[in-house]
Amino acid sequence: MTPTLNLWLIPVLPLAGAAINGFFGKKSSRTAVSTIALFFCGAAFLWALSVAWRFSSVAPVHQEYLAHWIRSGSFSADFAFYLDQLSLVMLLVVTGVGFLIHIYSVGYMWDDAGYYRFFSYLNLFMFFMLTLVLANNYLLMFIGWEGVGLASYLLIGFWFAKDSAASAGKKAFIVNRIGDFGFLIGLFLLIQHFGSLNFTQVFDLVTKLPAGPVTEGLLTTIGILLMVGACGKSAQIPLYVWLPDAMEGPTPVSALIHAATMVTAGVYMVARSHVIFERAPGALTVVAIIGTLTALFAATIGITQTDIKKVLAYSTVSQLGYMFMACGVGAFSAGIFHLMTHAFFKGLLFLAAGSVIHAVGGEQDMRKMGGLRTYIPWTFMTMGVATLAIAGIPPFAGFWSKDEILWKAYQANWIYWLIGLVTAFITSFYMFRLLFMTFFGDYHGHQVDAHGHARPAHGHDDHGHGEPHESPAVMLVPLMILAVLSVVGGLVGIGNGFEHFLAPVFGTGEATSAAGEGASHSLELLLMFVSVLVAASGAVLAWVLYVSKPYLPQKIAIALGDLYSAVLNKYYVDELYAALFVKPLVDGSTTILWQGVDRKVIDDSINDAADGAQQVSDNVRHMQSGNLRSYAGWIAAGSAVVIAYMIWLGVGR
Amino acid sequence: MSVHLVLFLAFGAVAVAGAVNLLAQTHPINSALSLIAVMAALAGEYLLLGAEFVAALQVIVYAGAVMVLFVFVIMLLNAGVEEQTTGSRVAILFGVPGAVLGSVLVAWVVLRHSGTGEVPAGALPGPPATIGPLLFHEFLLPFEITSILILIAIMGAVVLASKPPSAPVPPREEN
Amino acid sequence: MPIWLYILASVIKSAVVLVVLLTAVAYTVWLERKVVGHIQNRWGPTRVGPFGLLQPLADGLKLLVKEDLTPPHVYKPLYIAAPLIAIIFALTSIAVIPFGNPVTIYGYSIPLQVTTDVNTGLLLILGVTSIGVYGVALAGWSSNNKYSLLGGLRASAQMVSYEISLGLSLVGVLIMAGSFSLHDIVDSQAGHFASVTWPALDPVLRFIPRWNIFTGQIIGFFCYLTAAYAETNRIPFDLPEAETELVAGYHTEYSAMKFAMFFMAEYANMITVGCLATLLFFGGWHGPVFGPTILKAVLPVFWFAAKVFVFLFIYIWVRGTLPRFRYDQLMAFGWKFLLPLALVNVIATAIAVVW
Amino acid sequence: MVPLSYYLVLSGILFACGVVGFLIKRNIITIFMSIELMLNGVNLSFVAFAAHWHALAGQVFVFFVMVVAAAEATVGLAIIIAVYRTRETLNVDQVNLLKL
Repeated sequence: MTPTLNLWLIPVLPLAGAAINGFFGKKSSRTAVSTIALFFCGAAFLWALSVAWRFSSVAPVHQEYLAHWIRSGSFSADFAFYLDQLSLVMLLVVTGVGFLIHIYSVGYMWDDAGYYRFFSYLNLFMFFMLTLVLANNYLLMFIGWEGVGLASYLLIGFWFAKDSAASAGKKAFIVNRIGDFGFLIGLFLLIQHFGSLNFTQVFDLVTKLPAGPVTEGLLTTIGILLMVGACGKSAQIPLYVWLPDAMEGPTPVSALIHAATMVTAGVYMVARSHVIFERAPGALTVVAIIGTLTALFAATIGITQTDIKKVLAYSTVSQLGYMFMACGVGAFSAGIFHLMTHAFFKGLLFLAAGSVIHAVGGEQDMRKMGGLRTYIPWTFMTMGVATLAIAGIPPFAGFWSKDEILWKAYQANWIYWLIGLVTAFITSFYMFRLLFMTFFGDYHGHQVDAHGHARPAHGHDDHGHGEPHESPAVMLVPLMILAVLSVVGGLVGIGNGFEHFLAPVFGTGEATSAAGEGASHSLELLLMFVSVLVAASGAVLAWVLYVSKPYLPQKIAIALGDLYSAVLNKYYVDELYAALFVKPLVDGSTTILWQGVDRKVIDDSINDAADGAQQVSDNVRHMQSGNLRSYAGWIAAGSAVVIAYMIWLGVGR
Repeated sequence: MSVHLVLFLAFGAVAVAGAVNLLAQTHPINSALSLIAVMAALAGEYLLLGAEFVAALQVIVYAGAVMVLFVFVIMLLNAGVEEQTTGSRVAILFGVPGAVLGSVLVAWVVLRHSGTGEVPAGALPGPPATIGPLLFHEFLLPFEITSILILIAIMGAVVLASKPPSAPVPPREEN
Repeated sequence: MPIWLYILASVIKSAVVLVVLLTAVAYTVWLERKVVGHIQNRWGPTRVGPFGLLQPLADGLKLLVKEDLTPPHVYKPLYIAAPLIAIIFALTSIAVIPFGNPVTIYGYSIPLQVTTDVNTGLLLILGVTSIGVYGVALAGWSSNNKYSLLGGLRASAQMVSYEISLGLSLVGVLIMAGSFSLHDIVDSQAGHFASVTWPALDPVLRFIPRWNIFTGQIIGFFCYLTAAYAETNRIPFDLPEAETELVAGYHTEYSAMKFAMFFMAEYANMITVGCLATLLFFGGWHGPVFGPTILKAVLPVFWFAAKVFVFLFIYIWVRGTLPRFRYDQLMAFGWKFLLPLALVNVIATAIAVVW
Repeated sequence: MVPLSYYLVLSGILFACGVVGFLIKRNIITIFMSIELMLNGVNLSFVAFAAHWHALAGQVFVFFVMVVAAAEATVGLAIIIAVYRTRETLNVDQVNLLKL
């Protein structure tokens, strides 16, 4: 590591911003708050850029040691940073998108009471996320992991006055705990078997492990446990339930944390520990299956949702499923690639949705929108770009990454490919549905909706209703930048450029497939064509249903009946969990822990102890009679006892 | 049965008798006098042990000064026969048996080693000439500290005892 | 010397000393009456015998045969014990006082004092005198009479107060002698001055003995004398028995032989004080010794007696001259003047000796 | 020759007498005297040990004990006088206000 890159600056800068805003923001003006937040976040971004610039001149893996942290026996975990192509990509994505969303938030949150709080939390999130990305050992990574969980909890529950927001925050936290539990056990296993959590050391040891069922079993266990953690953080089946509710948070939060960065931490983690997974085919398979199922499952739910942010949330879940599928089939670089592009266009989508909500005054129900493209053209255009990107229409970013994944999936197993294809179709369908319902047709802003799906306004009532209005420039500029990125972001993938860039990290994981590539190049082109076709057909179907014949969806819904309602209610998963886990837990803790243990055992024992003490002292009090001779008597008796004891001890001998 | 032992027993008998009499008497003045007897007997014991200086001090300081102070206070307060109040059952029920038991135990332990240490008469002649250097060199600091203690005691006595105009209690601890 | 001989000698010595002491006491009383009488321009006792020399016998007889009445309100045991205590301790203190160098009879050296020379004789005397307080105090208390009580209180307070000055005034002498033994103290005063610097002065100097009074203990002597007067409840410090204030102080209720005991105790104490003063400050039995052996043997005792007589005379002289202090004056004098003076003396002597 | 233990036993007896006196006496002055008695018992053992171990320091300790006893007697008696002035009694059983 010849030239030091001062990586530590990158996480610390946002932390400083968070501290300043958190401690002094309450008094200072909004301008000051936003200046500070933007300055530190932007500084981090610029530093990340400079790091990226100088990175080529550095050894492929750059480690930076900051300070001792834990040194117990042979085990050691330090505050040290680890930079390679993978973390560099994450670094740029996080800081870049984060910075843009910071800018956006300035406009979006301007009227909010907890302005300084919001930015302090946001910077805090940046700090933890960057720590997570840059950590050179699992423990430090776990710190970041938990930290982003904390930040996301704080931000989901940002409007904690609202029950739904508070409970959503709690839900996210608890569900993540389940995942973190698995993650922790995985880490313990690592410590037990490798005596270290340092990436390089662990991976060296893993590669050195002798092949065989024992090694495979161990690594599979570890991998699956890590996978559980990833599922929690990246909202995969069965732990995805918190993400849709997380939409209770402000929209920039949804964009930054629950679309672009945090939820991808799981993917990053899996990719980071690819060495382990590559030696554990079982774990990989699990990852692939979970990813695939999640993608399809969430996509189907996304069809029926009418809340604009929910739709985006489910699409996020399904896109994350794509990434996991990629990792599952060993195409880590493809997964990361999609992660990057997805960060662009999904962030853009959320921001645009936020702009829409902002425009229509806090309304989130798409059925009360429509025809907005004339009111808010810029939002419409950027959102259109994003939609095309996610739908996988070339040459937009989504196309390249998704196609890459599908191609790899096909090489691994054609079932993955098929499901991925179906998911792609559904994706493009519901995305265009969203687009059409929102921007086409005519505006239903003030009419009462038929289904009575009234959703509470999100703390933006002070905007007042009336004619939808375009968002301020400070919100639009990030939209445009992201739109540009969504357009060109995928081009780095042409000719496996991105894959080669990441090659030092993932090694020759794809070499085999690269070998077979030349042979089946025509096949790849064919699949590419099919997927584009599918995406287009999805778009067309959406057009038919929601623009040309708007009465059809009702009919279909009625025709489908139970299935439709099941999908509409997200397959009753929440209710299922409530019945399976939540209710028993609540009842058990109420009856056994609260009434039983706490009341009967703890409280009673303490009260009895107190009463006993009082009674005892009531009696003992009379010993203090104030009579000199009584005291002397006690002293004499006590001294006699002491003397007897000492003699018994044998002092006399 | 050497002369030394005889004298020891004689003085010891006087001392114990005085001590018991101190407890038996109900009038403080008699108790005081019996205590003086005890002190005189102890002075005799000290002489037997060869500690002449200590014996003389015992007579001068204790018998001649401290006890005079006691008698003075008894006379001043005109203390009469003590009334037999039963203020403390504890002292009688636990204290006295405890004290007796403790002393008996100690005596038992000590007597089990009887005959180990023989103390000859005048074993350690403690003339002032030998005490002096010890007192003013080895134990100079404690000596000075006790002087300060005495000074404080004087002031304390004066402050405590001289509120209303009455017979002054002469601070009385030099010697 | 065999033990029986030792005991015999002790018995004889005690008898002699006792007789002499009591006689001296009796005639000190006579002397006092005579001298005070002459000071007050009277004759004093003249009737009984020539110059009333038999007066003490008459007094003793009278006190012996008088009815010994015990008031009903007294606390009897102590009322009886008090005079005994007084007289016993008064006589005891004489025991350690040497009257001269040991004389050798049939090769046996016999010290001229009741006990052998204990090397803490002075301490013993101090202790005994301090015990002597009880006689007065208990007498005052036990006679259950407010005058007596006041007398007893005064006596105890006064005596304990002046005891301090007394002890401190002796320290100077002790420093110079370097011993508690009265013998050593006396021996340390043997000889006479001799100037090395000015031989011319020697004829004068050699007539000045090396008594402590001349070797710088003049202040100590003054302190000792004053404190001793207070210790013996003599004028000007006879507060405990101030006839004019409290009828007769602690011995108001006493009569006959008990009273006589107090009386004798007082005078015995006077004699003891005189002896001590002689021993400590005036060279004891040292003096010009000459003539045949027998004279050589007797003269020291004579010198000793003479010096003691001088002190007794001074006692009486003072009594005839000075008025009585007030009680507060007594205390103030004792604590604020005499004690500091004695301390200064001690320090000065110590510095001088170390020099 | 007298065994050291005899002296110790004697001092122990005196001390015990002091303790018992403290316990059974009502007159505060007498109680105070019992304390002095205890001190004397301790002094005796000091001197005996000094003679036994041929260490004069024991006698010096006795000296200090005496000094402390004198000081304590002074202050204590002054306190007794003050108490008597206020409470008009010397009976410790009636001087028991210092309690809950």
